[in-house]
Amino acid sequence: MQNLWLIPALPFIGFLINGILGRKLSKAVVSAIAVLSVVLSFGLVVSVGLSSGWGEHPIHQHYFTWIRSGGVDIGWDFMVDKLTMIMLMVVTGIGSLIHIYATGYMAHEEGYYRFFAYLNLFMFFMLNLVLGANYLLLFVGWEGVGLCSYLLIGFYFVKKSATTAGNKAFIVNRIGDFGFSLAMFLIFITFGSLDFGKVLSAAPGKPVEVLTAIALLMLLGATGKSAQIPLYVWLPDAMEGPTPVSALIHAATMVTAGVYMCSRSAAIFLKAPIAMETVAIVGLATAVFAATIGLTQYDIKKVFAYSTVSQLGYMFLGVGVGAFSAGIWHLMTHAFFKALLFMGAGSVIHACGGEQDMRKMGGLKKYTPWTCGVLACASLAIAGVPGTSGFFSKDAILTAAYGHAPWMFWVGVVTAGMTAFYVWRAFWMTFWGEYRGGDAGHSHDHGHAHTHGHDDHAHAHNHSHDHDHDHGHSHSHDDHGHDHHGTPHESPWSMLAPLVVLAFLSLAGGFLFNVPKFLESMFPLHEEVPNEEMLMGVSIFAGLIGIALSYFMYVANKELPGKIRKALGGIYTLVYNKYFVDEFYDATVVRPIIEGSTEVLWHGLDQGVIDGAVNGAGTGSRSIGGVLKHLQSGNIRSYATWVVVGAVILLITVGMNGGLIR
Amino acid sequence: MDLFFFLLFAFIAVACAVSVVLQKHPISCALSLVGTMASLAVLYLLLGAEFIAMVQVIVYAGAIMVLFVFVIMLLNAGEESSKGRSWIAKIAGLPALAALLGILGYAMLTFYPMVGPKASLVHFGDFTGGGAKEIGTALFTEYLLPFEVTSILILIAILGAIVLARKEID
Amino acid sequence: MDPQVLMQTLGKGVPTSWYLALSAVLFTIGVAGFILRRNIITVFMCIELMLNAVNLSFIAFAHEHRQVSGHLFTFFVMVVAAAEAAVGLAIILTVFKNRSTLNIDEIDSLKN
Amino acid sequence: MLANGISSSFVPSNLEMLRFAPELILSVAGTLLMVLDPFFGEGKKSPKIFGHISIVAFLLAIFGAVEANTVAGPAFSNLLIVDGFATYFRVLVLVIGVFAVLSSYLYLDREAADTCEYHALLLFSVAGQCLMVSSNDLIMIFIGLEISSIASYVLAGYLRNDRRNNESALKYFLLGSFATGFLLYGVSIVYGVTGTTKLDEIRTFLAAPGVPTGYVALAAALMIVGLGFKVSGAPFQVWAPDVYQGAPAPVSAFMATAPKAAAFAIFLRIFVTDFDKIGSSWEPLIWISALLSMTIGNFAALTQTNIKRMLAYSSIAHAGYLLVALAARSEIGTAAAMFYLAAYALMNIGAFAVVIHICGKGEKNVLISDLAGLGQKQPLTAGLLTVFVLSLIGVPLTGGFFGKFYIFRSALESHLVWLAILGLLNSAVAAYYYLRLLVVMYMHEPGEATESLEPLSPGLGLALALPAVGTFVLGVAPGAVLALATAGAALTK
Repeated sequence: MQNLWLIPALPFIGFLINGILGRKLSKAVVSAIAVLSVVLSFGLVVSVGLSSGWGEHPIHQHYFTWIRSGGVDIGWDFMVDKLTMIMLMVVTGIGSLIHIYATGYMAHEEGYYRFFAYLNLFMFFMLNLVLGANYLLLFVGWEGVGLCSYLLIGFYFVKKSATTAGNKAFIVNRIGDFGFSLAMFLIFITFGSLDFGKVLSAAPGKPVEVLTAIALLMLLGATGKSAQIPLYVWLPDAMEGPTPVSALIHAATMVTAGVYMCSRSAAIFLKAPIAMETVAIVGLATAVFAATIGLTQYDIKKVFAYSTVSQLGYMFLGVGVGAFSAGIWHLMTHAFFKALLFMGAGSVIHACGGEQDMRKMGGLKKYTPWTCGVLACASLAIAGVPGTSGFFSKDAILTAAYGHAPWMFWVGVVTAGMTAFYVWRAFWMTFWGEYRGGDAGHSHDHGHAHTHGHDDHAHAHNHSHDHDHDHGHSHSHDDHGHDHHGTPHESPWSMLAPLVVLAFLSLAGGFLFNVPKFLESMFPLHEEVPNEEMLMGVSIFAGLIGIALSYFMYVANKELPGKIRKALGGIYTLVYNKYFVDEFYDATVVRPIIEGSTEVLWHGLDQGVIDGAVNGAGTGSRSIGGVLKHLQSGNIRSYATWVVVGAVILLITVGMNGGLIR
Repeated sequence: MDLFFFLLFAFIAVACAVSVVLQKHPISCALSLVGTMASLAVLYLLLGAEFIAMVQVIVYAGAIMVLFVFVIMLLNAGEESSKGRSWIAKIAGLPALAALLGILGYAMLTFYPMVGPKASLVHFGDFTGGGAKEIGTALFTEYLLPFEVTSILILIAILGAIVLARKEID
Repeated sequence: MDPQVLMQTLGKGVPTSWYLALSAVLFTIGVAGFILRRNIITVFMCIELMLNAVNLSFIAFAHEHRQVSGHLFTFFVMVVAAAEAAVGLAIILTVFKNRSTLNIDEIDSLKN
Repeated sequence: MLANGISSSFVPSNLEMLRFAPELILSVAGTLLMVLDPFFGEGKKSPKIFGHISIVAFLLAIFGAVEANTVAGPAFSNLLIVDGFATYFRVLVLVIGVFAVLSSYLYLDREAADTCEYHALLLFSVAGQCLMVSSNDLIMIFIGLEISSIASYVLAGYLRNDRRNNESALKYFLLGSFATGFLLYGVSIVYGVTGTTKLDEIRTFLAAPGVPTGYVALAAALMIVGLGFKVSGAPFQVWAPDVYQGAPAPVSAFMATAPKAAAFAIFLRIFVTDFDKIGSSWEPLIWISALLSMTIGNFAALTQTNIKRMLAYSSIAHAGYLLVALAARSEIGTAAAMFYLAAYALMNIGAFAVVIHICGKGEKNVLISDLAGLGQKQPLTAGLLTVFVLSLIGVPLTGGFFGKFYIFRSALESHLVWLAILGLLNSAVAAYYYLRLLVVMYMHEPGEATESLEPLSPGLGLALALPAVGTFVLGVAPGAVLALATAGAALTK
C-alpha cells in the first residue's frame, strides 16, 4: 500500500523547512532540501507506478472527511489512475530536473531560500491538483498554483514590471477561477457530489444544457489557467519571473492544468458537443493567433512564451475534437521540449549576462556548444521533424482534427509551419552569425530601426533597464568574471545535465511513450482517418518549410526580414505590438474599473458632479456615476438622507410585493 | 369629547414638532419638543396609559429635556449657521420624506378599520390596564429581566459620560 | 366612506388608526428634522421626536390589544432614550470642545 | 401566572440563572473593574491588570455559555432562550471580546489612555451582544442592542481629545440612533399586528391563516433598515467607512466584528424563522441589499489608501456575502452565515491587529504604503497578515474560502443563481485590493513606518497568531465548527 499523501507532503515539508529556516541555512543545504524533496517525490511516484501497473489498477485513498454537512460529503481523497500517472510523472520528473537546474541558475540570487520555498510550495499545490479525487481538491490545487505563480513571477520584486506582471497573472487567473468555481457549484447542484467517480459516471444521464453550461464554465477556468483566448494575456508577461519558473510553471506544469481538467472531465465534455466545438475553436484560434505574434518578437523568452500559448492551443484543439489522449500526449511531449527551450533560453541568457534581446545575441554556438546542441533538439521536436517527440503528438492531434473537420487540420498545419519558422528563427538568431552583444552598436536591424525607430527604442530601453537588475543579481559573483560586455560562456553542469536529459526526451519521448495506446482504456482510440500518410506528409512538409524559410531569411539572406517588415507596414506593427490586446483590455476593463471607482466613489458629489453640472461642465460619464458618488461625502445629513432613501425604496418594494399598495 | 381632545392635542403635538424642525434657535426647539411631549402625555392618558403619561412628563419632558437645555446653555449655542450643505438632502430629501410619510401614513390609516361594526375606536376609560399597579406587577414578574438589565444600560451611560466629558486630571 | 356614518362613529370614540397616523406624521417630522437641521443638538432632539412617535404607536397598539406589554416597551424605550441622551450629549460636548462648532455640516473630515 | 416560565414566583430559579451566566459574569466583571479602579488606577498610567481581569471574565463567560448550553431552554418568563444558535453566537462574540482585549494592551499603553473604563465598556458591550443573541423577545433584543451600541458609541470616541475619534463617535451615535428609530417603528408594527413581542408567539401567530401579511412585510422592511445599518449592509452602510476610520483601531476591530455578528444573529433569528412566512416579500430587499453591499464595498475599496478605511469597505462587502446567505432563507443558508461570521471575525481581527501594530502613536501610520517592506523587516507579522489577506480573498485552505463556498452553495440551492454569480464575480474583483497589501508588504522597500517598527508585543502576537490558527483550522478542518453551526441553524426553526 503506497501512501499517496507523501507525494505532495514531501515538497510541502521542503517548503516549510526552507520557508521558516531558510534564511539561516547555507545555499547548499537549501538546495539539497528543495531538490531532494522533489526527487524523493518522483521516486515515490515511480514506486506507486510500479506497484499499480502504471495506473492499470487505480488507487483511491481516503484520508479524512473534510466537510460533511447537509448532504455534502467531501473528503480529502487522492487517486491515481493512468491519466494521473502521466501527470504525476511529468510534474515530478520535469519538476526534479528543473529544481536541479535552478540550483545552478539561481546560485547568485538574493532570496535563494525564498525562491526554493515558493518552488516547493508550487510543487505541493500542483501535486494536489493532479492527485485530488474531487473537484474541490482540484480547485485547491488550482488556486494554490495560481498563488505560487504570482509569488514567483513577482520574485524580482525590485522590478516594477515583475510586480505588475504578477498582479496581472493573478487577476486574470481570478477571472478564470470564477468560471471554474461556478462550474463547481453547478456540478454540485446537478450531481450532489464533487467526487470525480460519482460525477463522471452520472454525467451521461444529465440534461445536455446543464452539461454544456458546466463544460463552458470549465473552459473559462481553463482559458485563465492555460492561457487561451481571451485570457492568455498574462502568460507572456509572466516571463518577468526567473527562467526556471517559466520552464516549470509557465511551460511544463501549471499551464497544462486546464488540459488536464478538461480531459479529466471528458465524460461531461463528450456529452456537450457545443462545448467541445468551442474548446476546439478556442484552441485553434489561440494556436494561430499566438503563433503570428511569435513571428515578430525579439525577446527570446517572449518568443517561447507565445509559442507556449500556441502549443497549449494545440492541446485544446486535441481535446476539443475528442482526441483527449492526443492532447495529453502533446502535453507530455510539450513539457519535455518546452521546458528544454526555456531552460536553454535561460542558459543563453545566463551566457549573455542577462540579455534577453535576440538582436544582441548571435554566434553563440561557438561559445555555448552544449546549449546550442540541446536547443537544436528541442527546436526539432517543436517543429515536428519526423521521429522527434513533437512529431508524434502533433501529428496525432492534427489527424484527429482532420477527422473532425478538415479545415481545422489545414489551419493547424499552417500554424505548425509558423511554429517551426519562429522557433528556428530564434535558434538562428541566437546561435548563428556573429555575436552582436559585445560592441556598443545598438542596432543591427537597419530596416527595423528605420521603420519602427520609435518602438524599437522604447523596447531597447526597457531591456537595458531590466538588465541592470538581472545583471546586478546574477553576475555579481560570477566565477568566470565575465560581465555583460565580455564574451558569452557556457553554463555550469548543474544546469546542463538536466538539459541533456530533456534533450534526449524531446527526441525520443514520442516513441518511448505512446500515450494514446497507454490511455486506450480511458479514452478509446480515434477512428482511422483516410489518407493518414498524406496528412502526415503535409504536416512534416509544413514544419520543414518553416525551418528552411527561417534559415533562408536569417542565415542566408539577412536583408530579407527588413524588407518584408517594410512591405507589411501596418500589419507588422499590429502583430509586433501583440495586436494591442493589452491596450484594449486596459482601455475597456482595467481603466474603467479603477478610474470609474475613483471618479464615482472617491470624490464627493458635493465638490464634483453637482457643481460641475451646474457650471455646465459635468461630463456624461460623471453624471452617470453621480448618484453613487455622493455616497461618501462625510456629511452626516447626507448619510441620513441615504438611509431614508434606502428605507423608502425598501418600503415601496415591500409594499408592491406584499400587497399593501396595489 | 374624545374627538375634541384628540384633535386638539394632536394638533399641538404636530405644531410643536414642526416648530422643532423650523425654529432656528436650539432653545426654541427644545421648548417646542417639550410641548410635543406634553401633548403626547395627554394622548397617552386618553389611551389609558396613566403610568406612561406620568413618566413621559416627569422623565422625558422633565429630566431628559432639562438635560438638553442644560447642554445648550453650557455650550452657549446660538442660532444655527447655514454654512455647509448637503445636496443630496436638498434634492432627495423632500421627495423621500413625502414618500415616507405617504407610505407610513397610508399603512397606519388603514391598519384598523375606522368605521363599521369592526371599527377600532379609542374611548377614554375603555382600557384601564396601564396604571402603576399593572406596570409594576409586570415589571417585577414577567419583565424582571429587562428591568434589571437596564441597570447595565444606565451604568454604561454614566461610564460613558464620565469617560467623554470629564476634565483631564493632568 | 359615508360622512354621516363616520360622524356617528366618531361620536363613540376616535379611530385608533388616527393615533397611528399621528405617530407616522410625528415620525416623519422627526426624520425631516434630522436631515434638514444643522445644529447637532437639534438633530439629536429630532431623534427624540422619532422615539416619541414610536412610543405613541406602541401605546395605541397596546390600547387596541388591551395589553400592558406595549406600555412596558415604551417604558424601556424611555430608559434607553435617557441613557442615549446622557452619552449623546457627552459626545456632542467632546466634539464641541475639539472643534468649537455645533454645525453638523462641518463635521465631515472623514470621507471618501 | 406565567405560562412559559420555569419559575412561578418572580424569583428566578438557579437553572435560569445558569442560562443567564455569561451576561451575569460579564456585568459583574465590568462592575468589579470600576470598583477596583481606585486601587490600581493610580500610579501607572495604563495598568494592564484590568485587561487581564477582562480576559479572565471573557474566558469564564465562555465557560458559562458552554455550561448554559448543557441545560438549554428558556429563562426569565421565556424572554431568553438558550439553544445551540444562541450559544454559537455567545461564544463567538465572547471570543471576539478576548481578541479585542488582547489587541488593546499595546494601543492603550501607547495612547496613555485609561484602561479601566475601556475594558468595562468592552465587557458591557459584549454582555449586550450576548443578551441579544439569546433573546426570545423583541424588548430584550432592543435592550441588548442598545447596551451593545451605546457602549460602542463611547468606545468609538474613547480618546476624547482626538478629532477623528470625536467625529467617528458622533457619526456613529447620531446615525445609529436614527436607524434604531426605524427598527423600533418596525417592532411596534409587529407588535400591533401580533399583539406580542415574543418571537415564538409571533411565529405561532403568523403561522395561522388570515394574518395581514402586508403590514408584517412593512414592519420587516423597517427592521431591515435598522438591522441593515448595524450589519453595515447597503444602502445603510454609509457610516461604516467613516466610523471605522475614525475610531481607535482596536475599537474598529471590535466594531467590525462583534456587533455585526450579534446583529446578524438576530437578523437570522427573526427573519429566517418568524418572518419566513412572508419571506417572498422581504427576500428581494435582502437580494438588492446584498448585491449593493458587495458591489459598493468592493469597488470603493479599490481606490482606498487608508488601511482602516479599506478594511471598512471590505467589511461592507463581506456583509454583502452574509446577506446572500440570508437571502437564501434556508437552514443551510443560516449555517453558512454562521460559519462565515466566525471566519470573518477571525480574519478581520487579525488584519486590524496588524494595523494596530504598525499604526504607531496617534495612528499616524495607517496608510497601505506604511506596510512597505514589512515582509523584510518582520517576516512573521507579514506572514500572519498574509494568512488573513488570503482568507479575505477567499483562497482555499482558509476559513474565508469555505465560508464563501457555503454561502454561494446555499444561494444556489435556493435558486438565487444570479446573486451567486454576481457574488462570485465580486469576490474576483476583491482580490485586487487585498493583493495590494501583499505587494506593498513584500515587494516594496521598507519605509519610515516599518523601519522604526518595534517588535510584536505579546498581546498583539496572540491576537494575531490565534486568529491565524483559527483561520487555517476553519479552512482545513471546518467540520467541528460547521457541525455546531448546522445544529444551531436547525434550532432556529
